[in-house]
Formats: sequence, C-alpha cells, structure tokens
Amino acid sequence: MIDPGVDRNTPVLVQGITGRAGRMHARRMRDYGTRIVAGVSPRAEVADVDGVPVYATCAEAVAATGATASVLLVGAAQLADAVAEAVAAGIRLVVTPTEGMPVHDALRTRRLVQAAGVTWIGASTPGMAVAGEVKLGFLPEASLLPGPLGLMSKSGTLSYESGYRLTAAGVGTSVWIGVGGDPVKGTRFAELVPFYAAHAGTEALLIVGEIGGSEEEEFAQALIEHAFAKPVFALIAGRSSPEGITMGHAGALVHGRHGSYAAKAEALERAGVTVCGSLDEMTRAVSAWHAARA
Amino acid sequence: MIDPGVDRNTPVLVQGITGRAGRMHARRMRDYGTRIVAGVSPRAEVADVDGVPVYATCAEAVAATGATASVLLVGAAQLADAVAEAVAAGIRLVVTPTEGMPVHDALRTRRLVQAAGVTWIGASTPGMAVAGEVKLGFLPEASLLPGPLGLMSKSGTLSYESGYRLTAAGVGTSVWIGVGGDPVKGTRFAELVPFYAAHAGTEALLIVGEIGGSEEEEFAQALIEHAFAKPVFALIAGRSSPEGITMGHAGALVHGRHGSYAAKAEALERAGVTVCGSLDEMTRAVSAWHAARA
Amino acid sequence: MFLLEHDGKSLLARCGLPVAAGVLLDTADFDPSLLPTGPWMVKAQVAAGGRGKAGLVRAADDLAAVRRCMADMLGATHRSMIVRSCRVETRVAQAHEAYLSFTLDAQAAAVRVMLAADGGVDIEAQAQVAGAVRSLVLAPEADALDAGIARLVDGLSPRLSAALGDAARRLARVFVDEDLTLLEINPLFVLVDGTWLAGDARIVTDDNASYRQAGLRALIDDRAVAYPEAWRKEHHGCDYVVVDPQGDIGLLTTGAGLSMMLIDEMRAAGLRPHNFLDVRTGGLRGDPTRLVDVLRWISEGPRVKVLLVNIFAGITDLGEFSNLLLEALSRVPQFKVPVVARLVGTRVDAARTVLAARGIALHTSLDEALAQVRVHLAEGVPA
Amino acid sequence: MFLLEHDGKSLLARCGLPVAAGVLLDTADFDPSLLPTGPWMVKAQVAAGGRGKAGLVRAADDLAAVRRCMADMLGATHRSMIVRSCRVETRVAQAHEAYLSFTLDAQAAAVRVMLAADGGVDIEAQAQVAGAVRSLVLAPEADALDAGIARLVDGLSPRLSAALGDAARRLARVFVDEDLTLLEINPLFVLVDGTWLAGDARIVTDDNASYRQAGLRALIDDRAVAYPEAWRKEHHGCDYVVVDPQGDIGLLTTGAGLSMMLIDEMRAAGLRPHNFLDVRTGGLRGDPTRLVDVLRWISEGPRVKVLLVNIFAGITDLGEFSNLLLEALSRVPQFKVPVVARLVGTRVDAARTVLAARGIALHTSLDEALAQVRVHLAEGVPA
Repeated sequence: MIDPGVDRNTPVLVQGITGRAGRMHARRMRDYGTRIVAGVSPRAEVADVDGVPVYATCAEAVAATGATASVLLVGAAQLADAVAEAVAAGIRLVVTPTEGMPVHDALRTRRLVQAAGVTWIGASTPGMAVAGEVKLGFLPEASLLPGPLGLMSKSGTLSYESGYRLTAAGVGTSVWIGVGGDPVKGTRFAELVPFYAAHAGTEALLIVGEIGGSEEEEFAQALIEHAFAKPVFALIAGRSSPEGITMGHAGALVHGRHGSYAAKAEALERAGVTVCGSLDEMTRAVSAWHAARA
Repeated sequence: MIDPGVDRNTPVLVQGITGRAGRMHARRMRDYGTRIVAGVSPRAEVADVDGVPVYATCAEAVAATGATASVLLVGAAQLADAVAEAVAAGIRLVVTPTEGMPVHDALRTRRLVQAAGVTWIGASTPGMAVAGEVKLGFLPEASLLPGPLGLMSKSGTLSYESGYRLTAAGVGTSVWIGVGGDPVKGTRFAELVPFYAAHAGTEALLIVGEIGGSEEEEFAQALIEHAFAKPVFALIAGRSSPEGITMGHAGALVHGRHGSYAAKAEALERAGVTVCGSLDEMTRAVSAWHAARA
Repeated sequence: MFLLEHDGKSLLARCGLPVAAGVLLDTADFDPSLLPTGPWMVKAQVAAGGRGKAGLVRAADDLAAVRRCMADMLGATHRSMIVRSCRVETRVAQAHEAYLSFTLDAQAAAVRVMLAADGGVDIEAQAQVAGAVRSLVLAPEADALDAGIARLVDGLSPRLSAALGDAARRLARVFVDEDLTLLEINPLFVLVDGTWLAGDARIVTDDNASYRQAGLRALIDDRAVAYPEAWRKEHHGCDYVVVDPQGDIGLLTTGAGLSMMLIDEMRAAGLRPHNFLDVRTGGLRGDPTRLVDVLRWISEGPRVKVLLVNIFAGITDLGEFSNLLLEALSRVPQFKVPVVARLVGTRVDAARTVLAARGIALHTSLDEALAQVRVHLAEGVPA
Repeated sequence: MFLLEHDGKSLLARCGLPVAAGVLLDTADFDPSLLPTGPWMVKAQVAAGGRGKAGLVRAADDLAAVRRCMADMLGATHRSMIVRSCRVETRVAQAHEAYLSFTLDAQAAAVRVMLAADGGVDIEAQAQVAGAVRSLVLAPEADALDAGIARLVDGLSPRLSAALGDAARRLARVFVDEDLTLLEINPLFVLVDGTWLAGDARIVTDDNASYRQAGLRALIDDRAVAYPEAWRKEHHGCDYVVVDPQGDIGLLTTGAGLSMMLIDEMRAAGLRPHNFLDVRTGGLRGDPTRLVDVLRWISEGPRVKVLLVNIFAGITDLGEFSNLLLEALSRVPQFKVPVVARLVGTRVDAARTVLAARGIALHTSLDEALAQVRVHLAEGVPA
C-alpha cells in the first residue's frame, strides 16, 4: 500500500504555494528537476507563482494538470484539512514538511490515507528525494549524490549530515525518505521495508533513527518477517539523552527501557543490522560495504 | 418609568415553577395572598404544579392568563434570556431573586427593560411585598406587618432583621422593595424616590444599605432633586469592613473613599436623612417617629 | 476578582493583544532559559498599587541583576500582602505612555471608556487638567463602542490616534467577551513605529461569569492562594473573611448584610469578632459538610474563645439547622469553645429543644446573646 | 507535556468529571478556608511516580497534620525535582480501586483503552495476571469508542460495569477533545453507591495542540517553572535542555537529531557538553534576538569555557547567520569564552569571511572543530 515511488516525470502540486516557504521551496524543487505542475492557494487573486499556475483547490489543480503527488507547505492547524483535500482530489502521494501537527490530527489523517490507499510522508519530514532526479521537500543538494544506498530518517539534520559525509566518501543514495520525528506519522520505517526490498536501484539500506517510540524495533521485526536480503546499517541518536526529557522531537522521549537506545540497538542487531555508534563509524561501515560491492 | 406597584389583584407568573425553589416559593407566595395565575417551564410534561397551570413559554402564559408580573426562579446562566422572554411577552414587572447573574448580562438586561419601559427588581433580591396583601419573592412573614413605612434594601437578611425588630416595636411597612446586592441591577434606590414620594400609603422611608457602589449617594441626591418631603431613615452595613475586600455581596467593595461608610453617611445626612449607627438605634428612631405621628 | 498583573497580561495575550513578553517566577533560582529577551523589568506580583514607590518594580540589565531583584522582592510584604512571585518581562524602551480604561456605569447601564494621550504614573495629576482625560459612556454593542472610540481619538496626532483607536477597539472586545468589570492599561506604550503594547494591566473579572470563562476557572483552580475569595466561592459556596486574626469571637452567621452589621455593632461595643461569614443556610440541604468546614476555619483563630451563631431564618427550618449544627460540632471535637445561639424564624421552638439537649441555650434577642458571649469571654480570662 | 496531578485533575473537573475536591498550596502557612472538606490526603506535586513510597503522599486528619505534612514535603527533592507545591484533597474512604487508561497506538492509528477491575498501586502485578487487564484498540470516533468500551466492561459485576462504563465513555471524550496523548486514572474509585471518581490523574497533553486548547495555554502562562519545556517552546520557539550543569562546552546547534548525536559523540569521546539546543535557524529571519537569549542561557553554565557552533545549513544562508551570530555575541559581552565554528552548507565562504574579521576560524570538519575545542579547554586549565 505504501508507495513512495516518484521520478522526474511525476506531476507534483505545491499546496500553500503563495506563502513564504511555499514560494521558496517550489522554486528550489523545480530547480532540482521536480516537475512542479501547479500550486494551490485560497488567495484567489494570485494567478501564478514564478510561472507555476495557481488554483483555488486541489480538485481544480488535479483536473487541470493530472498531478499525482503533492507537497504541503501550510500551517500545522490547516494541515489535516489540506491532506484530506489532496486525498479527495485523487493525489496518491502527499509529503508534509510542516512541523507541529497535533497528534490527534495525525491519528485521523493516518486513518484517512490508509483507507484511501494514499501514501503520506510526514508530518515533520524534511521530505524525500531520488538523488539527481527529483526531490519533494527540503533535502539539501550538498547531501544528494545518486547511488545505491536507500536512506530512511526520523531526523532531518542528522540525515543531512549523514548524506553529506557519505557524499564526501563517494557513496550516493537511491531513494531517501524522511519519515519525520513525530510520534504518529503517515509512514513508518517498517512500512517501507517492502518498498526497499523490491526497489531495484537500492542495494543496501541506512536508517537514521533516534530514541523514543518503537519504530526501530518494528523495523527490525519487519526485516525478519520480509527476509530482507540487502545489508542494513543504522545510526541512532540520543544514546546519552536523559530519561523522561524530550530533546526537541516530540517522539524522542524515553520512559524506562521503552524507546531507549539499548532496546533499539538490541532489536536491530538481532535482525542483522550493523548498528553504528557515531557518524564516523557509520560512514566507515557504509563506505566499506560500498567499496566491497564494486 | 419604574413602577413597582402591585396589589392582591395583580396576576403573577412564576418562571421556573417546576424547580425545587420555584415550586416551594410559588406555594408560599400564594399562601400569603399573591395571585399566582400560571407557571412557566420548558418541561412540557408537567401540566400543573400544586394546581397552578404550567405553560411552555411566557407568551402562552400571558395570553392565557393576562399576567402582568413575573417572579423568575431560574438559574443565573438562564436569567437574562428568561427576563427577555418575559419582556417580550408583555410582562410589566419582573422580580428576579436569583443570585450570581453575570454583570454584563445585568447591563444588557437593564438596557432591555429600560427600552421596554418594564420595571425589573433584582437580581439577587429577596423580592418585594405589600405587607398583609401580596409578596413577590422570599420576604419572611415574621418581618411583614402592614404599616406606613416604605422600606428599600440591598441586603436581604439585614432587612429581615430590621423588619422583624420594627414589627416587634409595632411599626409596619407599606411597600417593601429589595433592590439587591449586585453592582448592576434593574432598580436602584434613587429610581424609587418618585414612587415613594407619590405613594399615599407611605409616610416615611427606611433604606437599608451597605458599603460599596454609589447608590446611597445617588439616592441622597434624588431626595434633594425631588424635594422628598417624608422623613427618611438609613441603616448602612459595613462601617468596619476592611477596604478592598468583598464581604459577600459583589457590590460591597470599598476602594479608598469611594463606596465608604463615611461618604455615604455624609451624603445622606446632607440630604436630611437620619443615619442610624445600629439596628437598635434605627428601631428607636423609627419607633419614635411612628409614635409621634399618631 | 482583581487579577495579578501577570494573569491580566496572560489573559490579554491569549486574546491576541500585544503585551511585553514575560514570565511568572516564584524563585530566584530559576532556569535562565525561561526568561524572555532582556533587558528586563522585574515586577513583584501583589494585587495592590504603589509597587513602584515601594521598590517592587525594578529594571535589571543582566541575569545576576534579575536574581538579585527577585531575591529582594520574594517574601517581602506590601500592603499586608506577601510577594509570592514576580513577573520578569522584556523592558520597553523609547515609547510614548498613554492611558486607557474600561469600566461599567451601573446607572447608565453602559461602558465607560476613558482615554488620555499622556498616561503613566502621573495619570491622577493628568485627571486634574481639563480635557487631558477624555471619557465617553457607550452602549456595550461593538458598533456603538467603535463609533464612540472614533470620537475619543479624534484630534490626537495621527500616530496616537491610530494606535489608541486600534488598542481601544480591541480592548473593548476583550472587556465585553471576557466578562470584565475593570480593564485599565496604564501605561499603554505607543512605539515609534505606531504599534502599541500593554505596559501594565489592571483587570477585575466577574466571578459570576466563571461558568462561561474557562480561562478564569483554570486560573482559580491554579491559584487558590492568590485568589482565596474566588476559590472559596467556587468550592465552598460561602463567603468567609478573617477580619481580625486576634479576634476572640467566632461567628457562624448567614446573610452578607446582617453579618456585616453584626460585626459593626460588636466592634462598636468593644467586642472583637474574628471572622465575617455568610454561610448561606439555604444551600446546606441537609448536609453538615459546609458547617464542619466553617467550624474548622474558625477553630484556627488562635484566640477564639466563644462561637456566636446568629441566624435569621426566613425560610430555613431552624430545627433541621440545629441538628446539622450539633452534628457538625461533633465532627470538630478539637473545637471546644462554648456556643451561644441566637436564632429567629421558622420552627424556632424545635431548635430550642434540639439545642437544649446539648446544653446550648437559645436566645431570640441579639442583645441577650451578646451578653452571654461576654460572660463566656470573662470566664476564659485566667484568674 | 506531563501534567502535575493537580493540573490533570483540574482539567478533568473543568470537563465535568468527578475528582476528589482539592486545592494546590505552595506554603504550609495557608488560609485554612482554602482547604476542601477533611479528612485529607496531602500529595506532593512533582511530575514523577513513586511518590507514595517516598513519603510524599500522606493522610492528615486535622489542620495541624496538614501543615506538618506540607512543611515536610515542600522543598524536598524527589527524582531530582524540587517539590514546590502540594495538592491537599478530601480523602476518599471505602472505595473499590479500578484502573483505566487511554493511549495512542501510532501504528494502528487508534486509541488503546486499558481497563482493570482491580487497580491501585499493584497494577503492575495485575498486568502479569492473564485477563486481569482488559485492552482494546479502537477508532477515535465516539461511536467506535463507546461500542468498544461496552465490550470491555462486559462481564464485570453490574455495579463495576456501570461505573467503569460511564467513566470510560466520559474519559474517552476528554482524551479526544482535549488533545491528550496519555490519560491514566489509577486508582479510579468506585463508591458503594455506584458513583466513581478519579483518585489520581496521569495526563500528557499535546503541546502542538495548545493553539486550540485555551486551558493548556493558560496553564503554560501560569507555570513556566513547572513546565519549562512547554513554556520555552511557546515563547522562544527553540528547544534547550541543560544536559550537564557542570559541562564545560556550550553548544549552539540546530536540528534535534544532529544535536543529540553530537552530544552522544562528544560524551563518548570524554568531552562534557553543557546543553542540548535546537535553535531552528530557519526561524531566525534576520533577527538576532533568539541567539542573544540562547547565549545568555549558555553563559549561565558556571563551567562553560568554550562555545561550539555546529550548523548544517540545507537552506539557511550561512553568511547571514554569521552576521547574526556576531551581533548576538556583541550583545552578551559578559560571555567571553572562545568560539569554535563548524559550519557546512549554503554560502559557507561568505561565512568564513565574516567570522574571520572577528578572529573566529571556520571549520567544515567536525573532527577538526572538536580538536580546536580541546585546545581551548586545555588553555582554560590553570597552569
């Protein structure tokens, strides 16, 4: 059901295109190669933004352009309604970088997209990208080198740094998906295992996780269940974070053993994942695999 | 405009008659001689309460019975709407014993009754009575002896005690009106000066006031403006109350000199009022006048 | 209730109005990341004026100075109130100071709006200058308020007129929507760029409206110590005030006016009542709980030597009340003072029988009851 | 945020749910008329479990006992938190203790309801008994919740089934309407007459929903000291945590994950970072205020000897950021430690020029930057 497949031909909407962030990122995505076909904004007086036609509703935009994916740059309070509008208009993939979505809104939105068979990446995601081809969201170009490594991440900045170091080491990425740091989200690590298993351009997988929640544990379980055959690496932030205190991300909260670094590392190692203790160690381990495969 | 005139023939409604207080006081008022012609209650299944027919709306009750006065025994949150309903139905006198009406509701209700030329006694009033004839509200029979003294009061209990002592001394009351202890109310002391000036059965006037607000001062001014010719006595509670602390009644709050006992006593004495320092002193002064008039 | 400045400003901020960023702190040992941007004003939170002159509003340029100010202020006494917390807020520089207030005119059934282009600490002096303080009495509807406000700001400089007009229109909404009975902003800062913000906030809320003001209910729940009267009203349904901590006569009384008068008369006669109480006998409904609570409070008066019960019962059944009273007394066994009862009204004979069984004589004359109180006080004096 | 018990119960009470009457007091020298009806439980308010075993939940039969308990508890430390206030509430006698909780199941996108007929302090033991704790995962709509709850209480005694069914249905509404992520009532008291009330309340609210929860915003405004993280998020727009009060390296960093990882790596390498920070460079918008605030907070670390700036700029213009940083440093002149900058991303060359003018060398390698940090630490050691 979860299908984040996009390429340079995918027609993409930008909801909230007339806002400050909407305008800036629409331009950046287009410059990277993304086929931005339309914007959506209730500001009826705006006909186009930097040449991208603007429609009042998703339905109009989809009817006019055939868009199948949408990047939502709207406020947290409007996000649930905006996703619902995209789903109703027939969009198949929504990416929502917005931070601060209420959890109960995320819960209802997840139910909605599941019922509709729509793939939702976010909220609080830096976005996703196929390096060298297309990006939906904010991923920085300095970290995007085309290559064989699948990358999934909760944290934006830590994945940027990881991608940057790997790029410097000559290791590129295939499909990079930021699932986001919220506790309830559209797509979880485990749900992407079938996609990466089937994705021909992906030869190994790196997950950039962090303490809190149970996604890394679910992911480890999914690797076993799907007999995932490609090498998997993991980098988990927050090993030394104090228990019971949220470090930035709402999901990054440890209670007792639940959500702790130790619990995650153990589960991942049991599933055959190479768990790396630092950015350096991760870069070395992935580079070694990359060099060996040639 | 303010006309609290009622007698044994005035047809009276009780709004909220199916409640605990409504039922009890409807019976007591009727037993005293008040002509209770109907009750109003949204509880459509109740046809009558102790033989008093119950209607769903004031309009129906007025149409069926010709009631011109209403006693409202409804909750504070419903009070403004209930008064508006009575006014719209053509009621000319509303008495509202309910405590706790929000001040902004009282403000709007006062504007409403003024625009409609309706007399509103309350809120937070123990009610009003013509001793030996009719009462609208709670005034206790032990304090109600027919006689020549008009009585106005902010405080219920202090007026009960005053009436009780005067009754014991053989001094009865003509028309007794509790204006209530709220800061914004339907009828203020000063507004009743023309009524008592014109009222043949009233030969002297006692006001039972308390610290806070400016009603006693306004009343003193009105006595002068109307050249009120009957003797006036005053008893003011709260002489020793601390500044800045509310003693029970929301209106009984002194800030600096404003609302203080001294300011009130001074204004009243300038208008020729006999200001009494205690219940005993008041009883002696009024009794002396009463004895002298015979 | 009269809100602390911090609570008043929080209310304004939640209504979307501009106030200087600030935080309420009850300890000088605070986490510095709680502070807003400096430099700061440190303002002791007590519900009384005259803070500036008492050194309870001070400027602080660095964190050490903030901590020093707080250490000085916390625990200090101002007008017999203890400073339990301070608001530390971002200092506003280079602003014009104006004055704006909203009150209710009970006689006119209207909202009184007062505005002065020059506000600040000298507003009382301004009030003496003819025309310096503009004032109108307006109907509480939005249209009428806006029209009146337009007249009030007419003739001021364009910048002041725009800023004060905006402030007044928005504050008027808050005054009505939040059920306020006083809303005074002094100073109201008007900045060089024409924006404004509230430098202080004197706000009185209507406790009767708390049922429809969730924020006010939350505040009362949070701050029983800061707002004891509102808390008591909300949770106990009766009014209680200690009028003399050293008083030797506890009062169990009903009716605000009669209770006030009783205290007046006792004091005039040289007696020292400990407390004011309107217990609202009509609300007891056969449950002695409220009486138990009240007896406990009175028993805390260190010098209370006698309890005077004074009830004028227009409606209350005195027989039933007397049973509740005896039940309540039995539940506060540590409160061992003699009881003098003066009861008048419905079923007083039943009350006499009930009380006699416990050795409490019932008086109907208040003078007689007070004489009996004096006897007990004399007995309590060591030989 | 994890609410103090008192705030959780106030929230429930404002939603119309039954809780034992209680008051929050921060001094043992309180006005006794603020107390609810006795006898009482005195409960220290700290956001952590294990209060009972630590003597921070005690019964008190009279006012003197309440004051004694409070004097003992206030200022005590529990799990490195200071007890700043106590909730004093009416003690519930002779009640059955049940358990009820609501959480979110992120994977199923549903509400998990857990119910145990026998709750209380031994709920962990109960959880080991098969069938003792009943649990269902339900859709968040009212109909689905009610239907599931009917199945959960099916088979209990009629009294428990009615009481827990009523409690669960009403609490489920609160869980959804108030945007909670945890709502746990343990014990949930079921009285002999079939009514129930909440004996405790463990509630976590969703800070992201505070814009639509006025009560939550009011609470944060009131209680910065009790809820520092929520307050900071609301007022500063960044996340800051002191991870080591004795740490000697201040961190000016952006991105939660990268900042956490940096701390992990520094600690593994034997370094002692003072703070976690996600400053959110994307939110600065040309204003140095947030950086000034953050530098002030870091400067409070008594042992901080060096500041490490680590920014990975996907979007942020590093030249502009560097200018803001220098401006902010100049506004906190008392913070005189050396600065090590490791910047990567957009316009890093402009940043290098800007920083060089003030003598700050820019690194692009984190390892090099950390090496420079070590040099400064070594310099700071007295010879």
